[in-house]
Amino acid sequence: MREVMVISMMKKCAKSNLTALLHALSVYAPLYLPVNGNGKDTRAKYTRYEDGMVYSTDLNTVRSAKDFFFPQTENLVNFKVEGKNIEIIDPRTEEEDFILFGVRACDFKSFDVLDRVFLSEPVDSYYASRRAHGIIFTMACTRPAETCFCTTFGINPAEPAGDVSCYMTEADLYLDAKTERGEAILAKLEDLLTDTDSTDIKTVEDQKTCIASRMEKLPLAALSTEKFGGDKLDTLFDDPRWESLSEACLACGTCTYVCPTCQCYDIKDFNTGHGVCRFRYWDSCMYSEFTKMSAGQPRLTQMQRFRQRFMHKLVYYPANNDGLFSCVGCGRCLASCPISMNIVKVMKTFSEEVSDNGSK
Amino acid sequence: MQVNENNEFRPKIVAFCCNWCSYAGADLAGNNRLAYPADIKIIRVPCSCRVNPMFILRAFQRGADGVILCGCHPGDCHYTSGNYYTRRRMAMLFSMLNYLGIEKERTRVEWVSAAEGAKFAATMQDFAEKVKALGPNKRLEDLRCKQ
Amino acid sequence: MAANNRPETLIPKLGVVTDIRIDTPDVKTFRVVTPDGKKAFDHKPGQCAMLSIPGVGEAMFSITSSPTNEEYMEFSIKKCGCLTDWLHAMEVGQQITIRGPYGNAFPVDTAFVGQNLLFIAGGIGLAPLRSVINYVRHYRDRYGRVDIVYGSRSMHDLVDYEEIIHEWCAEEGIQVHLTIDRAQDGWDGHVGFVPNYVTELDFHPDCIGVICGPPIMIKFTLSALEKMGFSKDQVYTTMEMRMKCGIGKCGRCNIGNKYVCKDGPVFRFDQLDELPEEYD
Amino acid sequence: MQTITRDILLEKAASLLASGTVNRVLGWKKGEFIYDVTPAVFTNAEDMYRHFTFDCFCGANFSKYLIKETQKEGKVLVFLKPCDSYSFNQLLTEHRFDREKVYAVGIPCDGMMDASTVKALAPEGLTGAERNGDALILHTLYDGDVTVSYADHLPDRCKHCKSKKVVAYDEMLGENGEVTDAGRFDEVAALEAMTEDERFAFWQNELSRCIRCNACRDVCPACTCEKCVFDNPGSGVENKAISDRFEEKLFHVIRAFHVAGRCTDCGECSRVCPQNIPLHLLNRKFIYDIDRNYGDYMAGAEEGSRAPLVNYQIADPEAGEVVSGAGGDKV
Repeated sequence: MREVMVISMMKKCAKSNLTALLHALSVYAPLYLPVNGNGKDTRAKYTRYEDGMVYSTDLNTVRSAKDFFFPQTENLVNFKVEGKNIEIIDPRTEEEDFILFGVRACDFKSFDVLDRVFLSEPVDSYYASRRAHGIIFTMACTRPAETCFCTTFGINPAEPAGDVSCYMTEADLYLDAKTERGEAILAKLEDLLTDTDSTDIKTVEDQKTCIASRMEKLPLAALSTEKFGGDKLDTLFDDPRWESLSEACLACGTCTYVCPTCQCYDIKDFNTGHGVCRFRYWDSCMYSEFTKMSAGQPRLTQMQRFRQRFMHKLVYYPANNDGLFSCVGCGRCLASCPISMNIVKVMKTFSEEVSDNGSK
Repeated sequence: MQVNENNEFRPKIVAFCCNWCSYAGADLAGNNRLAYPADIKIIRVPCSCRVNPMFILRAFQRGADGVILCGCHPGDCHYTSGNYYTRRRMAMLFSMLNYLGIEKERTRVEWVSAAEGAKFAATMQDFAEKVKALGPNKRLEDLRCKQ
Repeated sequence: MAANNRPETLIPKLGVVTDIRIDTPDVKTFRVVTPDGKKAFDHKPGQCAMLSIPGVGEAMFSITSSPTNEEYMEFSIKKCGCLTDWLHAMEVGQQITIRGPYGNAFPVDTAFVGQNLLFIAGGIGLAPLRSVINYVRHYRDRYGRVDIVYGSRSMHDLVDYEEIIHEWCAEEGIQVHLTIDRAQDGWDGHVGFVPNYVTELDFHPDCIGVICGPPIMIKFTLSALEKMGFSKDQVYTTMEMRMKCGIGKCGRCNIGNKYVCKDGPVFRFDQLDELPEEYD
Repeated sequence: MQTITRDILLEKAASLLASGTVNRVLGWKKGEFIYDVTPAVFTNAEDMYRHFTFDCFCGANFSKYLIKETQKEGKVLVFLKPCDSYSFNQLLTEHRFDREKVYAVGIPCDGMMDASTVKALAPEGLTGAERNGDALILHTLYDGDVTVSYADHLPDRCKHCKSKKVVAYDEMLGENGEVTDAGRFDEVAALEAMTEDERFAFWQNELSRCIRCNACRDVCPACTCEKCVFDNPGSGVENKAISDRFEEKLFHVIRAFHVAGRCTDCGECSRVCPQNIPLHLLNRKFIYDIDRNYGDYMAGAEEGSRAPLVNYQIADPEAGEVVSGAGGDKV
């Protein structure tokens, strides 16, 4: 979306100053960052920063960062109905800048995937407005998990991009502005930042090298997209293996809802008793009612619905978007599917030659 | 919730009344000119057993501050046993709501016969006062329904 | 107000229903204008619009009036669900909301120009074709011979019967072939299903075919045409899918790499062949 | 006690397939990692030798799959852990599948790990795990091998196991256990002892994480309605989205109520919740309340028993007088 600057002017902040830095950022604009939960679920989730909160170094949040640009529920328009007359009210208020801190490379790439949907003509102005006001601080992944496979989709977790790319080491946080807006915000934090020297640059470069070697050793490092892409419709659509892959699918929407790139939604009216609000909310192609209409139901089986989700990510989307896949390898669906069926298993299955008497 | 001229909180209360006993009891209260709070909205149901948990929750969601369910006395159900089921169901539901942190006094089951006009009025009076003392229901309302 | 000045396509405009015509026992045609009496927006033949009643729902309908009508838009709507029930219960003067136009259109200014045209419709399937037919009538000299085959369950289920009889049939260079499924008192026209009638009429494949109707009718009509020598790239249809946003984003009408609301609803049969076989 | 291993189950399945007793086997298929096993239907022994797995990560309850499986031709073999057998009985009570089309093999269980529990022990890079008695050895990417106590780190449903007794089977492998009831209401009682405000804060924090993915409903062996009210556009509650403050609570309260008296406390809802919401605490509350007020009842313990919420006694306590354990309430 924004021009990427070529020259980098990396800054550094001692980790002992991290709290002060977060505070300063939160003064500049509302700040959202991963914070560990305090209930039964202690995993990280994006939380609006308040003083006293601690940045979570968890690899990734349970829910993806797409929430900030494409929230789960959103009021589109309100109506007042009186007799035969209708009044149409746009409920939106002026959007303000906000900061997203600690976005991983995979999630950042997911914004690009979403942009191609929501910012293509006709532009979705709800999304566009939030996108224009979001300032993104990304964070390099020093300890990628076994479920990570972002490199399969050409994402480099050591170069997470955004407005400012961050690198955390034992002692310091390095901030590398990647856009003019990133530069501007770092300039406002001058008091807390120091310039970097060649030793610092080496430290960061070493971290990048370390990340690269760690990525290579991950169990899913060899996962390939070779068998997929916009031109693979004929080879994949009628493959009998969809049946066995989808046989245990519960038809819940977990994979869709934790996915940073799933963007299907539904629109519904809610009668509040004093008006009608028309809202949109995440929907899932895994649900049986997704395509149901008064004239009939085109996708009758869970196999068809299951196939739609993966075909969309691996074939249909790339066909429309210069080969870009609609998956960023964040691994959330691997960790959360109730029956542990996921895109990796689908990709691996189709990457195997047909074996096992042709059906398994 | 509503507020009157004096800025005083007036609870909105939904009363599900069985057609055969409690609704007739409410009728009798009216005929006898027994006063009970005007904020009580009666919904007539064929049997107290008709009320499923969704009704109760929807009432709260749409802004009720208290929900009371009235039926025939145990043993007097027009359909023999409907209110016995009601008794178990509502006991369980209300206990669950309390478990979620909803004040016990916001929910009640009361048996009111067709002859008990006075009991109906007194029950409603008492219930309304208890709910009023608790203040508006904020824990179960749907924010979209706020005026 | 909107945070920016860009018009938001998901926010509809107001429309007023100024006329309701009862076409058949379950089809009514609604005339819609803006509150100040104008046409809500311009459209091309084959395009659709989202109509809604706040609190009931929103759905996609094809615009049945021709773009050459500059005063109002018409929608022929069959009663078959929650929203359409509500629309059928409306009275004149009711406000509704409208947004659009959505989708592509029939290539009336490109591929159709100078060609003979064969329109084949079944039941409410006439609705999207009526817009094209009237457009073609308006610019009559741009096109060659026009044949219209239209069939329905009974004579009472023929949509736009008055217009067909009094205007289309009366126009030179237009051949109208009507049929109904079963014989009926008062009907002296053809009796039989549309695909069979098309076979009987035995059209020469020197024209462009446009089919719209129930899936089963489309299927058999297409194979009837193919037997007569039509190739798939000279036959068009218009598709129906569940749609919510109308702008190719909500994912509902996605089939293959196409979105019916944006890339359709008008497809040539050879284009449909390139899509996964999910829908008949 | 005989330890049930993959080989024992494989051998059993192979012989039943070979003898023609069954033509399919409902089993666990190994995944990419140690914890991501998927329920699968096997039709031949060869496939099973390649893909079938059985270890301490095979927690999925198969009973609900029987509804779909018994609609097919032939008999299916299913392995039932104690938990699963209660659901099995409950589904039979509700006439959800044909018993004749199932060959049930009971297997003892001493608690199953699940993905989110084991991942929490090694959040960054868990490449493998082995169990050796009570020692669970986790192989991690960055911290080497980590050894923890298996029993201490089991998910809640297994830590507070209701029963180790398989209550329905055609054949039992290994030794059957006994009903245990290891303090499974302790946590409910702890919540009950809080004040209303504290309880509200607790549930607000937990339930507000809900993303309405419906996984809890879709996995639940008691949720077998042909069409769920939450999928019915005419119900007024068809809403796959969270919306403001109450919608997700309404969903969970109604769902828990709908399965009250029929819930076998298998804990699948909490296992599958992507947001780690302790949903079993809602179900256990109902079970606890039913036990205290209407007499002990365990859904699925025996086939054909009448669920307490479709039953009554004349002497039942009034709604205002039930024992609900609300000790911490305002006086």
